[in-house]
Amino acid sequence: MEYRYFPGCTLHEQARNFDITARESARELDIALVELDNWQCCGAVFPLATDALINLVSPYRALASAHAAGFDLVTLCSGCLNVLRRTNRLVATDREAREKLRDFVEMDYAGERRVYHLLEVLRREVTFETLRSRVKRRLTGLHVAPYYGCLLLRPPEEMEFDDVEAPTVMEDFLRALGAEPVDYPFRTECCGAYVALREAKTQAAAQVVRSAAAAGAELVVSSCPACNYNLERVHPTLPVVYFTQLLALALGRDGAFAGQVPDPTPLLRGKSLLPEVS
Amino acid sequence: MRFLPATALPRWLERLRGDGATVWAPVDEDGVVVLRPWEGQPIASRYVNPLNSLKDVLLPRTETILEFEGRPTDLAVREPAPPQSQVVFGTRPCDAAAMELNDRVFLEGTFVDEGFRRRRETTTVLTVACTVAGPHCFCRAVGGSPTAPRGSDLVLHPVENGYLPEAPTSRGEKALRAASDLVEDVEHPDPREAGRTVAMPLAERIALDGLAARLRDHFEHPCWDAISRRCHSCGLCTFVCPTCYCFAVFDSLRVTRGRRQRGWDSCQFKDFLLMAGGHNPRPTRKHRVRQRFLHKLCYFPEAYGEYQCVGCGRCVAGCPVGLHLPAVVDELGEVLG
Amino acid sequence: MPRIGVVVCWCGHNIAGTVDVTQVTAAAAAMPGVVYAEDYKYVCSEPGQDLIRRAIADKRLDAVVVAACSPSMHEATFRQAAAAAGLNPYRVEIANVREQCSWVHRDREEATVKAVALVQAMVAKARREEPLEALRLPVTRRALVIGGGIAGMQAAMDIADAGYQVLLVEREPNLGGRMAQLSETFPTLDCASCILTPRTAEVARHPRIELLTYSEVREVAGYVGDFRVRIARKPAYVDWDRCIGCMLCQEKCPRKVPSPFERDMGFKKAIGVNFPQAVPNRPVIDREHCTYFEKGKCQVCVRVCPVEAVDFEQRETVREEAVGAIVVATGFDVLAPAEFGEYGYGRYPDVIDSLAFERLNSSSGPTGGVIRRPSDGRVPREVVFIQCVGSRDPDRGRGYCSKICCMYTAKHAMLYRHKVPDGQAYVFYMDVRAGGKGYEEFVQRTVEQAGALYLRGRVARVYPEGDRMLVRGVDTLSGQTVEVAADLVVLATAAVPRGDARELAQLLKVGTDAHGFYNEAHPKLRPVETMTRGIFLAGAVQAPRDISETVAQASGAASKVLALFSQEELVADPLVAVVDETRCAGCFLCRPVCPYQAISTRVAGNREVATVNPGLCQGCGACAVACRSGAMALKGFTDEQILAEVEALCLRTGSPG
Amino acid sequence: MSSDWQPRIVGFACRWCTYAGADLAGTSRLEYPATVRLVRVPCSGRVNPSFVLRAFQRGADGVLVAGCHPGDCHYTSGNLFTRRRFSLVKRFLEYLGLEPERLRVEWISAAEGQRFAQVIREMTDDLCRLGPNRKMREEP
Amino acid sequence: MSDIQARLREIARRLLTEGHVRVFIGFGPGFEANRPVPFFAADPDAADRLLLDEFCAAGLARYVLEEVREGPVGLVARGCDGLGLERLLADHRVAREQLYVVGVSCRGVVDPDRACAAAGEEVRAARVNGETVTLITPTAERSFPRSACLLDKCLRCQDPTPRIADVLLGEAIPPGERDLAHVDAVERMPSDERYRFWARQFERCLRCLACRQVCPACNCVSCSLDRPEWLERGTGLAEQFMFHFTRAYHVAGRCVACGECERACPAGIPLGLLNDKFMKDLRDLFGVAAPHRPGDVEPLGKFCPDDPEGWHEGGEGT
Repeated sequence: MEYRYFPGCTLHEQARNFDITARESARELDIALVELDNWQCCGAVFPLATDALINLVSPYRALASAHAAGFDLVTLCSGCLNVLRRTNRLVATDREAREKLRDFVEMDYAGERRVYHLLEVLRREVTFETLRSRVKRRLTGLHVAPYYGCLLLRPPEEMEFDDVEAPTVMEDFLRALGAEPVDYPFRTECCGAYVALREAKTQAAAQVVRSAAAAGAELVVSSCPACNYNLERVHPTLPVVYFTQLLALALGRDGAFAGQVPDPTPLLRGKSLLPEVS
Repeated sequence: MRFLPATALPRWLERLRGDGATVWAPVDEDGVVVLRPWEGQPIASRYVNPLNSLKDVLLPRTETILEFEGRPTDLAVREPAPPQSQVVFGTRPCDAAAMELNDRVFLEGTFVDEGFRRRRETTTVLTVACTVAGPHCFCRAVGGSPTAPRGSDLVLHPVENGYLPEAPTSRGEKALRAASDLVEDVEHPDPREAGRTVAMPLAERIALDGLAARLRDHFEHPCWDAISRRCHSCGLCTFVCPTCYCFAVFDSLRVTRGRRQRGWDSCQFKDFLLMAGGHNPRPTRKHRVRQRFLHKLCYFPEAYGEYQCVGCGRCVAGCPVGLHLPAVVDELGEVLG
Repeated sequence: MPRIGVVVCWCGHNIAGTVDVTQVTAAAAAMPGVVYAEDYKYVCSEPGQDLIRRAIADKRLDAVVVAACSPSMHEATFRQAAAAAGLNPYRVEIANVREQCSWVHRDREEATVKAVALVQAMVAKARREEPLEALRLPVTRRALVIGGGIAGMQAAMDIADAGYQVLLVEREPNLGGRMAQLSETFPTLDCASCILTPRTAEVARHPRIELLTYSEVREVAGYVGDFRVRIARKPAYVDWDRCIGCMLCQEKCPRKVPSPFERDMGFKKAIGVNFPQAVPNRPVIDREHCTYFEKGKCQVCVRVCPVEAVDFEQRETVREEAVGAIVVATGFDVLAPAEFGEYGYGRYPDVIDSLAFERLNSSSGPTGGVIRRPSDGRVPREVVFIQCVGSRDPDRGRGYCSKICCMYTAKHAMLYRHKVPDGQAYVFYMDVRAGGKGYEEFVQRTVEQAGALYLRGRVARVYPEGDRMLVRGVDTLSGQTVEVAADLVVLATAAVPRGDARELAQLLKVGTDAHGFYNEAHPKLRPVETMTRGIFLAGAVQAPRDISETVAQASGAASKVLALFSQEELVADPLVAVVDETRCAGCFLCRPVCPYQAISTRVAGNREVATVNPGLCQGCGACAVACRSGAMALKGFTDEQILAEVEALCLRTGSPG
Repeated sequence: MSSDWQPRIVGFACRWCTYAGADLAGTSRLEYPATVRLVRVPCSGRVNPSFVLRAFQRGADGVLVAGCHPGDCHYTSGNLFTRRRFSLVKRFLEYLGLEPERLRVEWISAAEGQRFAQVIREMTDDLCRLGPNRKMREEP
Repeated sequence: MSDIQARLREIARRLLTEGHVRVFIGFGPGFEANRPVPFFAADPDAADRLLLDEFCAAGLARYVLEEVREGPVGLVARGCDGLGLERLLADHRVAREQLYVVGVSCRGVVDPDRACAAAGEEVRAARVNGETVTLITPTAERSFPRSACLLDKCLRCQDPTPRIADVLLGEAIPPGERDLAHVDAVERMPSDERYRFWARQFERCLRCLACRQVCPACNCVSCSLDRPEWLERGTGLAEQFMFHFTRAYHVAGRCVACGECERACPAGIPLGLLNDKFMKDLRDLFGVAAPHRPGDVEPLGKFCPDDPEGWHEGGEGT
């Protein structure tokens, strides 16, 4: 199983730990994640304007170069997945857009490639049964609230990631690691995204975290740097981590939790889930 | 030796057309050389033989026999106007020979075919001899030759930028007189000699002698099954063949008037012999294919003393599945020994 | 050559005013095959028709062409006149020289030339016609009604009352259908079982209705007047003839099973009936939940049954019946809202659908008519009704409006207020559709008297908060997002076709729409018929509809059946397609274009060839064009006839002589 | 074109809709050129494309194929097959060299008497401009 | 081709010996070099005369119609034959179990006349490899572009490998979409010039019916054009148009573009240009693949509620 890996900007900056734990886990599960050469920012938001093809030049180039290399694409951040997958679909279905992008980027591509999220690779290729057998340290007793947010699921007819109202992939993932997923109604509500960042309006994020806490969650896990940032700031004690950090931890690797606020390490040490510092 | 320069050809044909004759000449239509009534188009020269032969001129694909109008009780019947005189330039010796075979059928014997006779007597055949044989030619195997004068009124032997006309008949002589001022006198070895040395590989491989007799008592021989098995029952071989002359008579009715017409028919069509009531004496390909080749190689020789084939090679080139006279003669040779 | 007579009508001056009828008659006389040509002032009149009859007799005519008004006016008249004189009616053709000639053209010379051409065309067609006999199809004066709900029962009653035999097939062990599950009915709030059960008894007792409950239609062959239907009777494992209906077996049976009739909120026994007043009042054993069939033990019912009616060896029996007409009244189902994760149906017990709320209301329901929450049985202080769950939602549900939910939700709010006087009902709606008689007034009463709070807006999410359900929605009229803490949430889910509606439609060769509702022959003019002659529709099988419309439609369907049975024998138009088997290659390019599936396979000698069922074929002719070899001919409109018409119409020298 | 020459139009009209529409034009006493002559067929689905070529062969200058509007077909799908068949055949006849105006395919319901008359007027004007049809036609 | 030819013979021999098939259809040596002819091996020894080289031009699909009468038939099938068989199966003229199909991927068949013209001398053998064709003549071995050597139908072929083979010799080559640009060229002509073009072609037509008899889509038991009311026997221009219009319309949506009609026509009429026009419009209007992959129902045997009305966008040169 080899893929071209599209990390996305934040995974080289603020979300370094998301990137590192993902690579470690992939290596552990012998999934070859070869970083795409000279990729650029995916644009973070799929433009809704009709003639905004210029914004899709970067995702188009990423897809075309993965195609040139002959491999499908894998990405982690839900924002990147949303942009890449919707660009891929547009190129496959809209002849005019395809030709304009091809002429501009001068690379041939017509939507032949697939764009996967690492969770989808785990579900389809690795399968959660195999993942369960590869876990070295089971995260027993850890109550985790899976948080999907918007961009993984919506718009459903384009993303086709999971059931848009009642997704299960993160729950299955957590169970495979031995953790106990917490069911709370706000796992698919929006975290406030850029509105929260710009105008510090945090009620949306607060509602999510409050609902998770009320449902007994000790930890929130998500797959989007923007969501993590928003969710971390609205609750004093409930830590928010990336799903790959738990995955690395469960596979016996370092969870790269250093420097997070609120800090998940006391909770994990309390449940003797952290590797003993020799 | 008389010599007609190539450049004089159009003027000569224009004169022949001038005194009321329809002049046919080979023209290149989308890559296919076809005999067409000539009105000055460029005349093709690089061809083996045209798609349609003299048969198309003397026994047209569709010919009106008579016209009628009115009610069944008082019917006005008109014969069509007698055909104009015709001059056909560009046929090959094999097509000219073919017409003589057809003359035996349509003009000798108890019944003379009026339509054919009228056309035959008013048609002048200006044959262009062959300097090189086509890949499928085998006229020599059936008694013909690239320069044979048989059936032609005039044989034009092509030489360096011109022709050496030879006039076996008075009609040919008369036609040549129309170009008397264009004809020059020139020294040249007898062009017919060249005809004997033209390479014709196919002809060597066809052994026809004695075949007619041997075929008479092999009507039920199983080889006919194998031979006919690849035939698709289309009518291509019969329609391109200059000696196949079968035709059907049919009426074209338009409520109160109509025409009785005659047109080509093919013994290879499934319903060629379908009779009223549904009986068909030749229902399968075996019957039909055997009939065609026995007619050419056995019945016609018995009736007229020579094979009904002039070796023009059109069936060899045309048949989509390679079921043609040389192949059948070859397979019969192997089987009948 | 057939002897043809041409009669040119003056139609007073309507035709003669613009068309020179004498010249047309003269031209007709000169046409090949015409042995008699006459013109007359009013051919459709009695003396006019006499003229035709005399001409047929005197001139021994084989065909008649009448140049007059449009065939839609008097084709039938002239054909009957000819038939009276012994001429085959289908050898009479009409040249339309009035509506399509004299009335629409001014120039006399042009109109006359066109009239001659039109006559020429009809003469050409007449010369190529052969006599056609109207098809006489036998009529089995017995009707099959599929579905024992209110629609099926009404149709069965109407047909039986008219004196004909009816076979009523119902899949459930008892009659009643969807209506049996309802508590009260809008707008009169009279109790459903009070008006339903007497009707079921009437049907069960009716001398001319044969009741086949717990049975399903497995196969339908044949055509109008002569359908061959195979009906399977599922094993009830109880011999209903011996059983006296004492229901001891149901009482003593130890096995409690969630009852689909009660929307899984109530329980039934492994043996028994769906509800107390069920007709026929006979129990069946639910094989999947009977301990004997699972482990081979128990047999309590066998021991308690006073008449030894329990018979575990019973097998499915299939019988073949001949019927002349079929009424489909299989009703509808409600959408399983599990596809709508946002409402939490199936995850939170206090989120139920409207049908379940009906059962809560029903005195024979699981809570004896007291509205209780499924989670803890408490009487709910606040109930939220959510409308259009799956309806008017083309993306994830159905695009259409289910028509009855606005009314039954208003009813539910009204009933809730009667049973819980201090309770508060909220209704999230988009538009209230109350178009029936007294419907709007009913809804107004619900708002004014029952105090139901109608919030115009959609619900985004329903989720638990403590022991209550928080309903997050929006009130578009005030523009605010609204959050209602409710004890019970009721979803008004979309009305959808039965799960197996498509299979039955294929059996019956009846078309369905994109959702699976059956297609009526014409939405406005033939709402109770289908494209397949002899098969009729009643009730919600055709589209969501309430009880009063259903009953009206059931009587409509019954009247169609009675019209069919009133004829001596079915006269079918002979203008149907026929296959020339000597030319048919068996390629069946014709079959997919037939809207009536009238083309099937027949073995002729060692070959499979096409054959046309004259009962099903309606003579559209699509197959005659799809057939490349010309083996398929449409009688009355054969290729030869139409080509002759075209040729006659193109003749430039239309002049006679 | 000599002023008194009139084009000859052969029309194939489905009896349920277009033929009834033509009758309506009659009962409403509308006026249209006497150039069209209708062949009554049960459904536009009965019109074999080769009928159209036969009309041109025998000297028609224009052909009209008309039936019910899609969705209104008395036999539900007849006109839907007509739509596919004549979508192809119209383009094919033009591909063989026929002028586009010579073949028209229209949906004319039983209530559209006006439209029927209008279509005939338009066709007649077009064909008067084009003149008699020489193509694919047998000698007179 | 030689090792594939050997394996073909071995399969044919086994099928005939074990009685799986009554006859194995393939190619055998013709009277003239480089013109193999369809060959019917009826016994195991005859299997050794089976031949498969770059000159096997004829289509074999039509033969099964006649041959299956006495029993199961084996045959070698290239892409075009495979499509022909699919056509006969879709038209219920033969049953799949009556056929044993030995599939071969074909890279193109050489036209002997074109090859001789290109090489300038007699051609002994040929090898088709990718974009070039190597012609082996008595004096040399030179390679030429495909367009100079191959049959027209092979130059436009998009289906080298049959899809219904029981066994496939050599690896499969995926099918492609046909390029129908040659139809645009005719469409662009003004209508009068287009009419003269077609009148000239049809004037040459002998009505020998070869195009009908070799076509797998024209598999009727009796042809409607044999009936006088549809088509008279005369060869006037009106009848010629009626014949070619009706034949092209009857195969519209059913033609599998095997190209046999064009190859068989003695008068060199570009029949492909007629069939491809229908194919182009079926593709543009109704999304039917070009060439048509026979399914259970032909494109003209079905409809979509929102089918476009193709007669509007008609008009000059579209």
